[in-house]
Amino acid sequence: MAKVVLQQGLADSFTDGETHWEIDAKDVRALIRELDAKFPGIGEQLNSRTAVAIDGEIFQDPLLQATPSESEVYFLPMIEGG
Amino acid sequence: MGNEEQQFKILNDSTRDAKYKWVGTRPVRPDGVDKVTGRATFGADFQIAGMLHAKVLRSPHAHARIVSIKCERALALPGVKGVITGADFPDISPQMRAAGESPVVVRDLARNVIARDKALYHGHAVAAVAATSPLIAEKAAKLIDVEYEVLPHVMNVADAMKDDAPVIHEDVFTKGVEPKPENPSNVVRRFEFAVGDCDAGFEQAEIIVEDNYSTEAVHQGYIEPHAALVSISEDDMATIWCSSQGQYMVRNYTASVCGLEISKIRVIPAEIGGGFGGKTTVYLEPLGVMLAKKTGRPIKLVMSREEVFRATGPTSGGVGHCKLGAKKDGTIVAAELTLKYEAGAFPGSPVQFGCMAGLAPYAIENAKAVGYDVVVNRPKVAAYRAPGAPMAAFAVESAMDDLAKALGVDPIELRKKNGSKEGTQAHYGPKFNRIGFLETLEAAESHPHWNAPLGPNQGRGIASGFWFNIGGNSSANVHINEDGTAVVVTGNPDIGGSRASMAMMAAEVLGMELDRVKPIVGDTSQVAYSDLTGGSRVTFATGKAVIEAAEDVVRQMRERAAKLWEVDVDVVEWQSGHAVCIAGGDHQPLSVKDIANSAGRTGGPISGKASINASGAGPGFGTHICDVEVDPETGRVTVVRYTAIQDAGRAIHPSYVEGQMQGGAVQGIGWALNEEYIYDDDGRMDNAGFLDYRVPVASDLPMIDTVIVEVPNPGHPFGVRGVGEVPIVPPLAAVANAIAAATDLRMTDLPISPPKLLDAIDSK
Amino acid sequence: MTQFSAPTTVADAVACLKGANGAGKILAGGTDLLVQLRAGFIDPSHIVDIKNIQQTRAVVAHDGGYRIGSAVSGAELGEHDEIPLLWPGVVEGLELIGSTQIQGRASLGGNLCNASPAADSVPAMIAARATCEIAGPSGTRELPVEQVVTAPGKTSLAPGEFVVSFFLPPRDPRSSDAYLRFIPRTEMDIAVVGAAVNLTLDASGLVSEAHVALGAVAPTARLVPDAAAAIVGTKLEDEAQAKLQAAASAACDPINDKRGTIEYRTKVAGVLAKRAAAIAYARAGGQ
Amino acid sequence: MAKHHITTTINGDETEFLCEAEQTLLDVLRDELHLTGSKEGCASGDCGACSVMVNERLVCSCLVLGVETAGAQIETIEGVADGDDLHPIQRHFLEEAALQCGVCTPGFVIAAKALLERNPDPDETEIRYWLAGNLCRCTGYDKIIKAVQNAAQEMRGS
Repeated sequence: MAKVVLQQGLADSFTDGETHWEIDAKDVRALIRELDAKFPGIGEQLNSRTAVAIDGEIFQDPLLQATPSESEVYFLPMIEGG
Repeated sequence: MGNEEQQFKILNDSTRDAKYKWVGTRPVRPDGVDKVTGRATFGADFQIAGMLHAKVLRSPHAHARIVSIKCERALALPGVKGVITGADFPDISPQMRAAGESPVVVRDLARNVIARDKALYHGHAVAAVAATSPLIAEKAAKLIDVEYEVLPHVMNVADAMKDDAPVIHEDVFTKGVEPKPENPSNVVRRFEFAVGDCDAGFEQAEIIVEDNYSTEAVHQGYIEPHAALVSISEDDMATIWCSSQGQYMVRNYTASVCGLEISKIRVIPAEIGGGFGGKTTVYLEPLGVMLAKKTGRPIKLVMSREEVFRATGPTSGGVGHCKLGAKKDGTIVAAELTLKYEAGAFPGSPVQFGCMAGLAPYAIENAKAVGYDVVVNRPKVAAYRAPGAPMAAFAVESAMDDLAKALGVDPIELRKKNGSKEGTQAHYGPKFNRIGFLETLEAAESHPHWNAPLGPNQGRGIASGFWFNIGGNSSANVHINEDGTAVVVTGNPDIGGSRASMAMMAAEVLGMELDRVKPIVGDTSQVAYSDLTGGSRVTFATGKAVIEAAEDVVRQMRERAAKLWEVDVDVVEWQSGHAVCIAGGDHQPLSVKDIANSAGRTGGPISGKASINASGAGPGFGTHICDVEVDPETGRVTVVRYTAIQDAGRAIHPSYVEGQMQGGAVQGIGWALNEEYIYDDDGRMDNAGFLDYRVPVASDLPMIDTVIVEVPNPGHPFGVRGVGEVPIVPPLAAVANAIAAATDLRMTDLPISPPKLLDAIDSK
Repeated sequence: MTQFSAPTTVADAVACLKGANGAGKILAGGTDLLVQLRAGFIDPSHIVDIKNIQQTRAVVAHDGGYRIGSAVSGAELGEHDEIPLLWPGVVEGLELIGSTQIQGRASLGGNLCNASPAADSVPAMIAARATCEIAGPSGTRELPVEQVVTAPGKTSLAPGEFVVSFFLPPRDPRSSDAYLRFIPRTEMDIAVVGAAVNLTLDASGLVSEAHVALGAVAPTARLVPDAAAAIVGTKLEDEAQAKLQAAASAACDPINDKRGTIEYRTKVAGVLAKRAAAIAYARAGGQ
Repeated sequence: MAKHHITTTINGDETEFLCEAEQTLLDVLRDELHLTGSKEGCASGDCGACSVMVNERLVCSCLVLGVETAGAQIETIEGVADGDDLHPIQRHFLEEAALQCGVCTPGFVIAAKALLERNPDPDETEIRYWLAGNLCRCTGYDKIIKAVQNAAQEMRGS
């Protein structure tokens, strides 16, 4: 089970404030599918070019990145830069 | 540390890692000679037979409905060949997002390129005219008759957030708040990032400091104004020569705005005369495409400096509030940061990055950052070096200084006690991997600058800063030429010496002499897609692509040698630029040249390529020490000594790492002391030139000392971390903290200009 | 289409200007004219380059003083053998205008006739009691420098007139001058406040004559007789300095703009006048 | 009135061009003569990217009219190197990494050369004030100052 954490802003809009889950999914795509099944509509939001931090490492716009059991997964805004 | 391997080091020429031939050395950059002799071709340097010169007509009002545009008088001027307005562009649905790296709303992008129904800021493009000379185009622009209905304007966050503020966009309803608003607003979105329970945290606190802060919009101030040349062939293929931070970005955005397929546009990158984030979007290129279509002639557009200031992205000004709560032992138990940033005329300030970056240097159990993205009648902001972070750090690092004072502890000690390290959970979510923040603090503490004596009216300040650094999409091709030299082609404009580091990394992998490796910035048809040059990603991410492509070439060369020797490839090793057979036998090592010579007979030309979405960019931290002297009778602040310390992970070319640190520090000093957008009561920019938009000049500054700390990034083969963004984050507070030390005055509003400081001194 | 002429005599220049019927512009160093041209603020029918007229380029001893051509640049004046020793304040005023590059072009006449209240060379010229020779359709006339500029952007020159040269009067020994300005950076800015002090000492080291002029604190650069009176008969003791500072501040009638506030300009004018006086005093040999 | 026919000497070569009265020397160099090494950063004399020498004076070519240069001796960045031999200032700019984007570099090279021809041993403050009219937004000036100091040392033969 990956530990999945959502930021408050998204949680307010989609999950009635809930921010923490444990989800069994092999990769980011599967994890987003699971979340979307629970909270319809959130999948589109999470798929629209967000960044995901998996165990501290930030991936810009990932889909197939593995989310191993016990990993910590955070959805973040895609980081831009100058 | 005993006999354990040292965890980090301070880079100097004697501590360079000897296992590398090129990494960590300081060769002359490959494009350097062209740049010192004037041969290098920048955006405005292209000419093409038959080209016309175009000039943009810009709104004289901050906010106005465009009632009508009449072009007859302009078109009647001899030499004028065509005029375009917003009506010449496709109307774009609000849902459309640009392809590529960031989810840009194409309709906003298009309407920033040229106004449609309303002009939203002083300088907003309203029409463009092409003529046979720049002088005629300029005269013609004045003959375009635009009727405006002037609307009330709103210039700053405080005014824009008022209930009765004039609304800039009727279709913007604040997102991220409950209940969902029923009326349109200038507040585009509320962001929140939190960990723990802030209220409970502040209850535990024994000492609390808090203050309000404000910063003014500042411009990137690149010396080269935007320029583009567009030519459209008979088969509707557009070629664009221009200076930008990303040729694919230009292609993609221009295609989206003009309603073209990406395959119909080829973008040839010019040398870029500075960007700092300001050239991460398009302004002129779509106008050029439409004028070229209309006139059937190539179109050249060059902005004046005034246009650069009035119409291109500065970064946000805004207001902030920071509250820190600590135990008497110095443990920070709660932090709250609120930021409200001007986005300019369209949504999209970097406030969320400010919320994330501001508190990132500290491990705080209960932390919350709230941000508001607010539209105002100013040019749409563009990225500027660590977008959003310097303003946030100004608040947090000023408050840290106040907290150290309130606690009676050394400001470095306070930062060390609370500093983020490996395993710290950032308030925006993830845990940090190996990072080098504490190491920069240790380097600061042991630097002679920190304990050097100060003169009268002088004070010393310290501040730290963070930037995420990013990876992303990058492509690279490495070709071995017939004579055994190599060409490295990447898709990233070289804005500060990246060709040197690309060639060095390729030469390192290939084991070749550096002067036999030629780096090229390819056009959009020569190498696959790459995200733009920005976010301190090129040396890291494009470097990774170059390393992979070079490794691909090494693999192929080993295979070719194996074929020539009739041995298994597994017994062929690559050593110092040679294929070496380790299975014995009479096989003389083969050089790249030897293998290249016989490439045709062993399977054809040798070429490696890599296209990757790089992850593992290591976060960057820096700590700056600043000494100022204050003239108590005039309020003038002189920076008398400055030291910038930063974890670079691994410096590929230390001189260019130092250059990033020095340049970022000086931009931050300008931001702190003198740079600002000044508007009159009608919302017109009053200082659109280098005379009154005061970037630092050589005589304003001391030498900027640098200390490169190397805590290698485990996510990169050589340990590289991005270095370009971090150095602009600490200076705002470093300067303010030094002024506080010199005057015992906490200046919370930037810029700390002489009138402001003198007023504070006299009111003390 | 704009015409261009580069006459070699004062008479030809006057004729060119007359032909332009008031729509002509004088070009000397060009450092203001070209910026205005480029920005579209002006659209002259005729540009008259006066740099080929010998009198506008010469620095010559004359009547015990010096006559300085109106097109002489800061760099040229700074390289002169005598002027920087006699009139260091005048030279530093002109040399403070812009960068090294601007120094190679910007002229004394242009700085005056551009009629900016913040012109750096003007307070020192006024404090120096300099006059200028003006040529025009009805001949030439000599006018004190402070009577040339009448308002921001406006001069008392009649259509067709232009400044040919300046005259710096004979210099008593034990005299000197100084000019200081305040700008936010160290270079490249327009003065927020400028202060010039020109003084002469008697044998005992007392100030026997003084002239104080301020720039950027009123519609035109102005003489401040009260400030001068505050130091005459003194050795710039603390009390005299304080009086000078107060008198200078009291003479200010500035505006708020992007470069400074009324309060700031008023305060700093006093500070700079005080500091400039101390420099001029030391240069004149005072102790 | 037709365009003005001007004859000058540019980098040692007699050069003729036609220009309008309003065209600046910078416009002429870039647009008429295709000498694009001099850059336009501001067109108001505030950035120094267009620095050239006219009759041995350092000036901003954006603040000189083309028509004014009849008979003048002009030196631009294109004339600083002697063929493939870089001027010591150019070489030290490369060795010190005194450029990042490089768009201000031609102006700095011209201005620094003018300084060292006049003062072979300037101190740091003199260098900084002499170059205050040349803006660089990339480097923070540090490495530029060092490059000029090193070039000065080499040129003095010490």
